[in-house]
Amino acid sequence: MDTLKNIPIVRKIGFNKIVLCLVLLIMYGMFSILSDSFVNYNRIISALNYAYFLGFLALGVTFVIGTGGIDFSIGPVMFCCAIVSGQILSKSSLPVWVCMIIAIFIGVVFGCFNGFMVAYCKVPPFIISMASMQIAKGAASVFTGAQIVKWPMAQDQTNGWFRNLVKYRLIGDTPRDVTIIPTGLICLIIVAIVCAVILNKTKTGRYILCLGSNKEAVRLSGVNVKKYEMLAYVICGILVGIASIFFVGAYTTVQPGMGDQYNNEAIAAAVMGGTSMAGGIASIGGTIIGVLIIALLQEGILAIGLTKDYQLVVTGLIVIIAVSIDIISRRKKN
Amino acid sequence: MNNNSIIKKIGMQKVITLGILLLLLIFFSLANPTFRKYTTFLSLMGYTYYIAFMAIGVTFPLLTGGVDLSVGTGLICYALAGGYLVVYKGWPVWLGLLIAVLFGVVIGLFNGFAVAVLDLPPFLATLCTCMITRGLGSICSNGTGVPWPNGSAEGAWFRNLFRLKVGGVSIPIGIIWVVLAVVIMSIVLNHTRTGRYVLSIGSNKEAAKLCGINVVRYQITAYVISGFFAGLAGIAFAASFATIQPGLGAGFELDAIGAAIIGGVSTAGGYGTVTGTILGVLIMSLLKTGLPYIDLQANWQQIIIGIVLIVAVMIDIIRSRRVSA
Amino acid sequence: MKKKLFAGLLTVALAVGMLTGCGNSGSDDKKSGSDKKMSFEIVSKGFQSTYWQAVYKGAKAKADELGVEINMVGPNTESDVADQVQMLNSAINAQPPAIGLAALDTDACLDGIQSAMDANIPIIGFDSGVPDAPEGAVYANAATDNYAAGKVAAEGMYKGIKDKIGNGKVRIGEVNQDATSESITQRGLGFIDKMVELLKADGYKVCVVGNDFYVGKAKGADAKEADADVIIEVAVPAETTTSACQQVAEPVLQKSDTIAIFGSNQVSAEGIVNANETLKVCGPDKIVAVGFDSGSVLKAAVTDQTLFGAVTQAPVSIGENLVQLLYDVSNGKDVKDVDTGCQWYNYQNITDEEIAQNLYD
Amino acid sequence: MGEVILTMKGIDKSFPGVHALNHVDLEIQKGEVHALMGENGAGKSTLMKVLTGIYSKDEGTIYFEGKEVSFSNPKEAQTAGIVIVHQELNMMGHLTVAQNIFAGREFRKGSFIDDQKMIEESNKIFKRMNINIDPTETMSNLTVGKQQMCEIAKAISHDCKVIIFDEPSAALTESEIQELFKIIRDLKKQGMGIVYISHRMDEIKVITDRVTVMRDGTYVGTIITEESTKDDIINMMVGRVIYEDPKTKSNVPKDAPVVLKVEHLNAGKMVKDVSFELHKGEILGFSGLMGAGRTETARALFGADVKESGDIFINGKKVVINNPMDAVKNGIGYLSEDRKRFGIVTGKSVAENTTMATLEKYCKGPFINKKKEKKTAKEYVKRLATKTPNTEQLVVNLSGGNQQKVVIAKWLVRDCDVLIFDEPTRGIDVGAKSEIYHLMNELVEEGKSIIMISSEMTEILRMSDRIVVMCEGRKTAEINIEDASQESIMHAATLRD
Repeated sequence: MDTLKNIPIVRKIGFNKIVLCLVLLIMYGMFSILSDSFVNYNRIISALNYAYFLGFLALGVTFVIGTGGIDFSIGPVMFCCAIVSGQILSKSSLPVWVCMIIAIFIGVVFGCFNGFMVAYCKVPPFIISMASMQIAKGAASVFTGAQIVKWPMAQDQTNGWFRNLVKYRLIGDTPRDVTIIPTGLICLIIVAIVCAVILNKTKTGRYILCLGSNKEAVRLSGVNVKKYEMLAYVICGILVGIASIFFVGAYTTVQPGMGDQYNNEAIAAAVMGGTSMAGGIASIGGTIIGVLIIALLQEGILAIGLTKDYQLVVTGLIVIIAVSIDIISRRKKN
Repeated sequence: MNNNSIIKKIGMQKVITLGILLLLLIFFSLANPTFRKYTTFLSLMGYTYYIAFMAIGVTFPLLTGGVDLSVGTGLICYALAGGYLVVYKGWPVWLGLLIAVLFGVVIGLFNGFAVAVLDLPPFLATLCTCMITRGLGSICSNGTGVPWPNGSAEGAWFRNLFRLKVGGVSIPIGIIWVVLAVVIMSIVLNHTRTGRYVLSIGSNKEAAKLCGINVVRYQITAYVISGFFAGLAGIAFAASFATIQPGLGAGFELDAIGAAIIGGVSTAGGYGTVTGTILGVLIMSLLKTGLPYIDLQANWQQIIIGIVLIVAVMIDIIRSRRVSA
Repeated sequence: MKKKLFAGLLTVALAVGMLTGCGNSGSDDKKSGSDKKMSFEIVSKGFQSTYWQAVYKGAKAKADELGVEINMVGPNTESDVADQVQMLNSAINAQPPAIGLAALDTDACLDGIQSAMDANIPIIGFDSGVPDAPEGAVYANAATDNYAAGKVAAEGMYKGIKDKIGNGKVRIGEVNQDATSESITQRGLGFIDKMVELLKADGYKVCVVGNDFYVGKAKGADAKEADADVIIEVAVPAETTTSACQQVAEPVLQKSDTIAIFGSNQVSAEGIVNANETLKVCGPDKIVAVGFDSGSVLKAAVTDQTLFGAVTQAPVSIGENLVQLLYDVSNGKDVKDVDTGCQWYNYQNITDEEIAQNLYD
Repeated sequence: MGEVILTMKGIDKSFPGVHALNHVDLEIQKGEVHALMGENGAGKSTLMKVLTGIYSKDEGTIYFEGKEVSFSNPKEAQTAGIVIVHQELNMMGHLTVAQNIFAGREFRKGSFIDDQKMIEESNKIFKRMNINIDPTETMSNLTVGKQQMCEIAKAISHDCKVIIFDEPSAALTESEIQELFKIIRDLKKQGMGIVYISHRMDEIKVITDRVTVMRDGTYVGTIITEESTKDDIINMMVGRVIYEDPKTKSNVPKDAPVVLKVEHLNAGKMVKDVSFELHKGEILGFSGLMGAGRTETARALFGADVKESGDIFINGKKVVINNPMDAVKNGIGYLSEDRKRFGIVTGKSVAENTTMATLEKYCKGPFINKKKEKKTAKEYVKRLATKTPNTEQLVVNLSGGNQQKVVIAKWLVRDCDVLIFDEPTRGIDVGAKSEIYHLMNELVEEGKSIIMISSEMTEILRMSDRIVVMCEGRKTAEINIEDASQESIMHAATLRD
């Protein structure tokens, strides 16, 4: 095992990530055996549908966890972004791209608020995100009068184009011969690469991870830690805003008062991928693999005729086991 | 300065909380005359019971410097499991109640094991059990809602545990259980080794270990207490609202944790009281019942509760900053 | 140490395998039995109320009779639109001969419906069906006309409150679980519109207050709140739960001018019954409460006259008709919509066989 | 002397990659104070942790009162009568003094804790120790010294036969140390065996009867204190002779320009009206006892803590320093006393730590030029002779001295004109120590100026050009090195109002 670990490529990618990929493959194999209809291009498309918005959420929360913080408000905030901007879209004649920017802007507002309260007012991140979760839910609901909000369909002449961000329907020889191209995956990968670059190659990312590891030492190095801590939440806010666009791109409608469960899944994906809850260690690649595992799990569990409940149980168990193994192996090392 | 010492003894945070509580009461009573009715008080109590049990329980993990996010989905899960056995399998009600509490204890043990033995961050471990119990609840009941016996049905007696009908008047005797729980857990916290060690662990875990305190055991105990009370909360919830639907409960834990924090439990652990927690609970449930009476649409409640939470924490932070300066 | 890591992760994989494996054999014996059996996918709105269990019971019985398999899934709560979309997609990917669908939100399901059309899988709507579905996607519906069902409730209630109106301002409450799902909003609006119509016919001035959505959509209620004879107050909770419904029902029930209240589905009606447990304001000569659907709580409440009456759909018949339609459509037969109807029931006729067969626990 | 109460024979303990204890022997008699000495990392603490059951031993035997024993946790050791007073304070700040003293073995009435009895017992112990502490006071409200006394009270309250003091004096004022010695002598009279771990040679001479010296996890030897000199012990500890000659003359010209001037600095209780000047090319030593306010002065000056008033001039120009960012901008660097908490970012690499304060220099736009960063890191690893396999090594895996070098490199890269070295050699072995001294001398020759806070008198006398002495938050003396002596500094350090 140790020799395997020392192969340059394995070292470069990280052993843990390779194991996670293996788990992903094993799961795929297992579901293929358990369900006759699982090996199917459309299954992948529909699993990916779920992976897009979850992916952006998880990427966002990865930055926050990197600082040693936590954000429990991402799910409801994502819904709030989608609801408010969707309402504006349907009530005004603004083009859809403006509303997409508004969605991201609302995400940034919440990110700024959370970040400001955590970095400057020193409120524990857990509590402030609890509060902003309530506020996001309530605000979205008040804004629309507790109404469901619908984004335009793909057929919509003027505004439907934004759905091509999520998936592009390539029509072949006959109108029924449709191939779906997962454009959302491309977007997710591009954003993930950008995130990876920010986290690993820029000053911002460096300081975010360093302050997650030892905030006081970074502060005494003359670094504006408050700014960078807040920045992590703002980045998270941007990604939550983007997530909201991909959510409505896949599911069209959003209801106020919802979104809690996506917090848990996004955090679970990030942690599964090797991001440490204590801060300082974060992996974008790992987060993406974690998201894919959850997405595959949810599609697979549906495919074998079970309810989402099983997915929740299994996801919870996987995270507990993955993190325990990580902790035990690190304890052995020291 | 006799006055000051009394305040000091009770704790400033509690005095403030009590003040806010009274202000809210006066405000709602003035704003809407129907709020002053006895029946409103009864329904206020209905919301208080389950939040109170949850919050009393979750105080203990919070005091160890941890947290238990699984109480909300947990209580629904336990009530579903117990109710399913009673309603669909014909088990006697008392056994169903027992199962609900036992289930809570088992999940509490699991949490404690994950936190104390596996050394997982409490956030993460209980986040996972939050997901797991949410799933398990539905699985236990095959995805159906469970209507606990009520009205004149056989087994509906258990609802009298919380609301006894004498003649035409309902008496909220659930208060007795809540008060009893507060008194017992206050004694446990302040006058027994369990409570002392829970506080010690929250204050300085390493030091506690070096004093020869079995840290693992008492950490697990804290989570078991939390699970046990989540089980009781499940029963209280079933008694107040009869029908339990799967998929609920996410977000309930925030009411409980928020109540504890408003009541002065330190999020870092080591400091807090059960009586403070119960004051926080009353504020939470008062907001929940009171706000609809002043003709606020339900969605405003969430915003207001969010703001109240922020204000409570800010007061705490400013206060502790002043103390340390 | 890395060995352990690897071993551990394998354990996870195994755990997954076992859980899913066991679950599979436990839930539906899809794998066992002959593979030649036809297997239909049914996507419902959830299982949380016993109503859906009754639908399932009907469907299952019919499926056994026809010798086909059904796999019925539904999201955890009736608000999880995204979950339902995933379930629909998954159902389509299983490539069944036909799919039954009760859409929480048609727009959200459109993509799925489109892919079903692309894959030539016919869809049969049930419960509230798939309103406004694209042409040619939904072959038939086994559905309740919810707007009409709301009207039935209004007519039933009006009988009980007719005498109480006219002496000063009175209030009629309505608790709707949400303002978003098609079936609830249709029922709610059907009730309001019919009630307004009845009241106006008797010469009263009516106004609708409360939730903006229902206020905006209600027809004909043109009076101002100040000079209306009858106020219809619509309450919508923050969550689709009994406790949240109870929370918003209480203030309405406590208002001194309230004479009647309507809960437009099982959850909200149970919320009203629960609220009444403490308040004790509903019943003969008190507030006229009307529910919807059944279940043990509502049945008991109707029997002891806490509820003046309720409207029941025919869930068992919905289930049966659904499977019949699925079976027919996949055998190439022409299918037509089936209106499964709804009935008014109260303490007098609750035991009638015609009614009782549609009531469930 | 007295009869032997505790014998440890051939104790062996390995951690992954480290042979922490290599067949170590130790023998304690009744009624003696036995010093355990050795450099940091020599294995003293590990040995004591093996003794008290915190670590399990790989080999060897322990005899206590003639019987072979083996403790699997501290509680078992306590019950048997072996108690340790830890170096780091192990208190539960939210609990009261009495609750802390009896933590883990509360008196009970039935299943309830008998707090009243605990308070009474605590009072009895304090009376015996002849100190005045209120047992109902919350622990975190006490001064560090009093907290230490509570720790000792806790040890005494166990009906113990062997007490281990692990660097007890580190946090105490002079008078508190005297009190401690009184207590120790008292315990000695009662026939207890006392193990005393300390680095302070003066104390060893005063209080102990015998000295056992360890080096690199091995047993070097045991000598009788009275019959040996300081140099003997040092030689045993380091295995080579090191002469630490005090500096006799400052090399700083009298007219050297003032680079930093602090006037009337006030910050909390620990910094009261402190003023001083720092000249170019000078090492300004800050001496005083623990808790004299030196670190607090440095932190306030650096902007790490809030200051109430005071002016700071850099090169004659008044500057505003409200936070570390301002300080760094003005060319001040701060090397904290607590390296682990305030110095290094443990989970990050040597290169990342090296460029922590200067990252913008290594950035093209928002991107970090890792090649350039690595080059600089390598350069400083070479210059400071930091022992690390490569610049990607995580700092947490380096030894204390090398960690300190990484922190110094961070400020050297920043090219600060004024460097504050707060206990730069604490927890660092002798070899690395002299390297750091050498480096400091090199820096002042280059024209940098250094403020050096140190609790070690020899260090102050060896390195400083001028010495500021503080006591209880005030500056009590400013002494030129030519006039400085241990006595004069000590006098100023205990000059209270």
